[in-house]
Amino acid sequence: MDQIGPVVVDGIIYSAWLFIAAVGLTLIYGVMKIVNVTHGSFYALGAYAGASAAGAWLARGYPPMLSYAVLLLAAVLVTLVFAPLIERGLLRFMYAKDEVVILLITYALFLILEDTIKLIWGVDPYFVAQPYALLGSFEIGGLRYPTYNLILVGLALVSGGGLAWILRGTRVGKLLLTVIHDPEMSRAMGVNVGRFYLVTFTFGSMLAAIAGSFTAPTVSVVPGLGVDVIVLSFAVVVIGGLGSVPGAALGAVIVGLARSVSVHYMPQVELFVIYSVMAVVLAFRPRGLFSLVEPRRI
Amino acid sequence: MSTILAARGVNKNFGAITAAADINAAIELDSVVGLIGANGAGKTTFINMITGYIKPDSGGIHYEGRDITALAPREITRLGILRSFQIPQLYGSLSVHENMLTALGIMLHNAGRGGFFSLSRARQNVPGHDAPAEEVAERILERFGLMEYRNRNTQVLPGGVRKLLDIALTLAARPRVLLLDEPTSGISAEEKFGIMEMVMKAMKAEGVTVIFVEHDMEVVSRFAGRVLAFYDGRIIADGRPDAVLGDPDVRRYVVGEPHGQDERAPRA
Amino acid sequence: MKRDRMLFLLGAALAAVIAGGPLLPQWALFILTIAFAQGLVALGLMLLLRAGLVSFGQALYYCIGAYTAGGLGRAFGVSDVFLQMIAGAAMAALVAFVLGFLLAKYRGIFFGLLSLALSMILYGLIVKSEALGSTDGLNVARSTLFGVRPAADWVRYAVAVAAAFAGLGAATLVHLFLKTPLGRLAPAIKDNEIRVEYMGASVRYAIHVQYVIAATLAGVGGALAATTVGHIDPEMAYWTTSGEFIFIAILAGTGSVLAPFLGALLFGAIHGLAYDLSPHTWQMSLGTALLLVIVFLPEGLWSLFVRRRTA
Amino acid sequence: MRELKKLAIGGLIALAPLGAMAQAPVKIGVVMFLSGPAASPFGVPAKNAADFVFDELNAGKGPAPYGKVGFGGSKIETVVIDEAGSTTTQVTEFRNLVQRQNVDLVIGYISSGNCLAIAPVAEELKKFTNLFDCGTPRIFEDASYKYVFRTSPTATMDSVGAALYVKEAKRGIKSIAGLNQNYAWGQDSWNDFEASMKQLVPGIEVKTSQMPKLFAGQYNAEISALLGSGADVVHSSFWDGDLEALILQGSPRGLFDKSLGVLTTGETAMHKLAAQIPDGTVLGARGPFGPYAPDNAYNRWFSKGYEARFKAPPNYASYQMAQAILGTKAAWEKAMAANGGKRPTNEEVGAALERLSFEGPGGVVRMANGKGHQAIMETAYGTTKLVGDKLTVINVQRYPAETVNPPDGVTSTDWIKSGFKK
Repeated sequence: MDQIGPVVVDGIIYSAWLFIAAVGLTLIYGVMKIVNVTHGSFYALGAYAGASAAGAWLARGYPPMLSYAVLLLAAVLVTLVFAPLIERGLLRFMYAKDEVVILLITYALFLILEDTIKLIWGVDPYFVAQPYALLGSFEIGGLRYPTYNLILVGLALVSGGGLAWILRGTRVGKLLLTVIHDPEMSRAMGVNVGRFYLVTFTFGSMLAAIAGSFTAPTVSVVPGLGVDVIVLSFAVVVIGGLGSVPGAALGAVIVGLARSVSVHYMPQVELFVIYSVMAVVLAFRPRGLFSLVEPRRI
Repeated sequence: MSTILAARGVNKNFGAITAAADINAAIELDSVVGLIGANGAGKTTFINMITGYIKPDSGGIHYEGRDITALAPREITRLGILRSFQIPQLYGSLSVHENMLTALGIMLHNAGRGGFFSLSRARQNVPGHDAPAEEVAERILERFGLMEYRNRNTQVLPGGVRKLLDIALTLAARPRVLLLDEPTSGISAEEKFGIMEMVMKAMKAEGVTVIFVEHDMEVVSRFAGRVLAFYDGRIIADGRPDAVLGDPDVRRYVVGEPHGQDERAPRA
Repeated sequence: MKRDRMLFLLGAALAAVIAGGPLLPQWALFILTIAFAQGLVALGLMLLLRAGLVSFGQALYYCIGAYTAGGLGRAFGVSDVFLQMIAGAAMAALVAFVLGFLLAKYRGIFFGLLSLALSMILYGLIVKSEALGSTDGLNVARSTLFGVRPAADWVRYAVAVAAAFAGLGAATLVHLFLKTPLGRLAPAIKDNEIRVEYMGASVRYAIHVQYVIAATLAGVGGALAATTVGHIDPEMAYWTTSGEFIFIAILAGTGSVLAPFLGALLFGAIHGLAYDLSPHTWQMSLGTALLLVIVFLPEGLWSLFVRRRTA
Repeated sequence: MRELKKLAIGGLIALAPLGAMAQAPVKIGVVMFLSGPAASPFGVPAKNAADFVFDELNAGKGPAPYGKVGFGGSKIETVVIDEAGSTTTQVTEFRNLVQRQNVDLVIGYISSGNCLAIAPVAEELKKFTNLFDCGTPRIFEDASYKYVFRTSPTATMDSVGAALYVKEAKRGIKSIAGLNQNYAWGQDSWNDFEASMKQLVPGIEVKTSQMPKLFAGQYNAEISALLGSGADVVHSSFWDGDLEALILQGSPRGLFDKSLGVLTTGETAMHKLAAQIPDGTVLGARGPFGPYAPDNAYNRWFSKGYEARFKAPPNYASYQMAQAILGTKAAWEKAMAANGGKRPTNEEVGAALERLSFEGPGGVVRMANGKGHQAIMETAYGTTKLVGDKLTVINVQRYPAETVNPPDGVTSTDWIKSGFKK
């Protein structure tokens, strides 16, 4: 039977999910040069907040169609609680330190947040199945897909396009680029670098949280949810080129399609297809696909 | 006098910018050659191509009759062609003395011998020198008047001293040809001559052929035996300093230029 | 002379384990042995750290060492601790030599992430191969020393002593290596690669060599862990395992070849305490401890000792 | 070498006091996942079961013959350890339990990997250890132990039972497909199920075997592949998070309408996802637990008490824990009876549990396999039916222990390949 349709659709849906989950990571790295492990925690936080909030919303019998807004709102709010706390409270004192040391710090934070989540929500799973089925479904290649998946695709396009527009089209974006290029110089020129970092970190983490909250209706939200997202997003972002938004998009599409092809045609390799892609790409493009060329140093 | 280093029909373009257009130059043994030219005229590119950091699009670099165009920087270095940098390339976390010892250690390493730093055991002589690392280090630092900074961390040194150390390090390798990329840039006018004096004296004593990039025409006419004037990737004048500096084109395109930081030249 | 003091310290540590071991309870001997195994990996990471490189995939060689040791036992009935460690080291070195050609080109985060990808591929391969027990892993035959099978009650002690020989022996060799021109190159490379190249040395070669050494140490550590724990599984190649090793290395600092082992001990202690005191929130305790160390001991554990000496 | 020996003897003397048993109460190390994905479906329900049963026993409120206070009159204390972390961590923690905390017995371990790793250590330390939940048959097939027991049946039973049930439930079945997690549990479950189906339905076709990464969470592609394969039966040994994700993503796409779904551990999700699990799905509980538990005094005591205290019905992990505790208690008290009322040694308890047969909330448990160290039980499967907002099971089939477990000394794979020879 012809599988091409499903293969592509599955690939795209997965790519969309990957992109939303990963793009915040590349943004934060691009601006702050932080490999942020707490990204996974924010994904989990978003999932828990989304699941519990939307769950409560629906339980009260409020209009189910608005549950999507609730998902979004929950992700935004939970990030606004935790992200500034982490950035202002701890990270900003650490920027002087080595890239790897900061990575370890975020790893420590990740461990702490794992248990924080457990203390807030307990270990029992949360569900909000309704939003997933609510929008009905469409058919491709004789297979049924819940329309909800298109929301993920839409979110991916919006967040990707939005970022591109902010970075290229707006004054803030241009300022941001100068910060990226040379924080010291920008500081000297009176740019409030600290605020840029705060906003970037919050915004990047928010994207992870949104990815989490919009994944919540399709999964059961359980402890350890965020762990795999970390490495997965790293893979995507590195394939695309750390710090590059279009790179993250390309990386997500490559990984997504690679996975769906392997699932449909050779399930046995699914387990390491992603890391193989990553290794191969790095082997030929040491700094990822959309890497900024290394500056001459003499 | 015999030619030690020669560029033959060298071309190099960076996109639209012509960094080198049919460069032909033969450098004689024991000569002191000054490179002048406006910013981005191709002086640093010339040096980078000789030391293998950049490969020419066409043409070749020849050292003692041997084509070294394809060699990697370290291989060229091992042949005795050393260079200094516009922005000094030092070991930032180490002291002046340790910088020198590290440089000498690399000589031992290249020669496949061990034991520098662990002075108690490093009695054997550094290749090319007739003494162990510690002694050679003292000597070189002495010669460049760097002893007073011996144990200072290189990051906290004044610019002139950093420049000197950057040049002094090359002596560890017993260079036969030394390329100095703007040795006096960012150094006050009164210091300039002192530093150049010191460097040239040392190099003369070592019998080193020197090529240096310089913006200050007084410095050039004072120290260079021969001057190559670059403009837009080409050599527009080549000869004795007074002749070249008298050349109308040079007066127009080179000397007329204000000094200062070279915008298009790459940075460390 | 600093060198002499370090060699003396290493000797003293070995003597301490041999003499003090019998007085320790078995669980302590076990923790000590594991600390030596993890310390060996961290020692290798320290080498790379000195050159400014961080491998997020050192678990690759830890796992290779472990499975080599385990396989040796299953295939040829070899359960001798030293033979297993030698085999583990050899296999790790071989793989590292090949991969080194690729990895020596990389720096910074990219070196780290490529090594991570490689170790995750090995993880996938093992999980896939049911002959190797997949994620359930395999049991490793009980350790023997020079053909002697120690009685159950002192096998821990015997292995601990073997571990001490391996760990401190390796530390001594590394300590001496750091004195060689090649060893001395590491900080220079971290500081300024350009200058190193323009003094005529090959940075890539230097990194390749140190990468192989680091992998070899990890291989020994893995073999040691396999025979000590008595069980091997692909988890040993998972990125979280590499994370623990980096933690230990940072904890220890690059100040001394003895530091990684102390770092591993401290890590074990923190880990154990976290489990005992707060079984429900041990991750939080562990993370908090990690944070405190990074913030208050930026130079690593060893800085404590140095400070005390100078003060 | 002699030097070494001398020191070692010194070591023995130094260690001697540690060997001494702590005085009553009975100190039991209890190990299960308290963090990570396995905490909510297995760890916490098991922990709750332990809390409930131990409290009841300490109060002497256990149903006969478990009425005696604690273990043989001495109260029970517990040391709880999280099973999360590497096997190295687990072995370290086990040694701490035994040699630092000096527990008298250990009951625990959900992950098969940890069970395999712990068994030899328990043997080395001569510590009675009851592996209460893990499924892999390898533990007693690859080796034999003196101090290690498992009072729960192996995973083989689940796959064979599922195959037998499917054959009856779906007459004229032609093809099967699988969706299992890519790690030992998933691989073993699928291999046993596939092999059993091939025995029961000669010439059956395997359409596809999907093996996504553990906790991948996103299964659209796999579900498409399964839908596309059009197999009559879809087998999955997914548990908890993944299982629930599969149900949430699969049901809306009609995965279980097209094919007969077989969820071998579905019971852990049946209460949480009552609305999402479509009717007619084959549901397993890894034994006669939960909805398949017999209506006996022990089950009434346990399930009612548990639900009253934790506001949720016990799942199979809870049953397995309760069963492990009761079995150990039975052995402990039998050993006491044998040695004249003295506090039994680990050896005596072990000897007493070997080939013992006792009854618990799951019915009769017989330590018949693995030289008397591995339990066998009957098992049961049924199909789901939503009644009101409660998910129930109908057409329940029960399979006697001998039908779904290999005879002692025969490995599961050989037994299945032999066509389930008695």
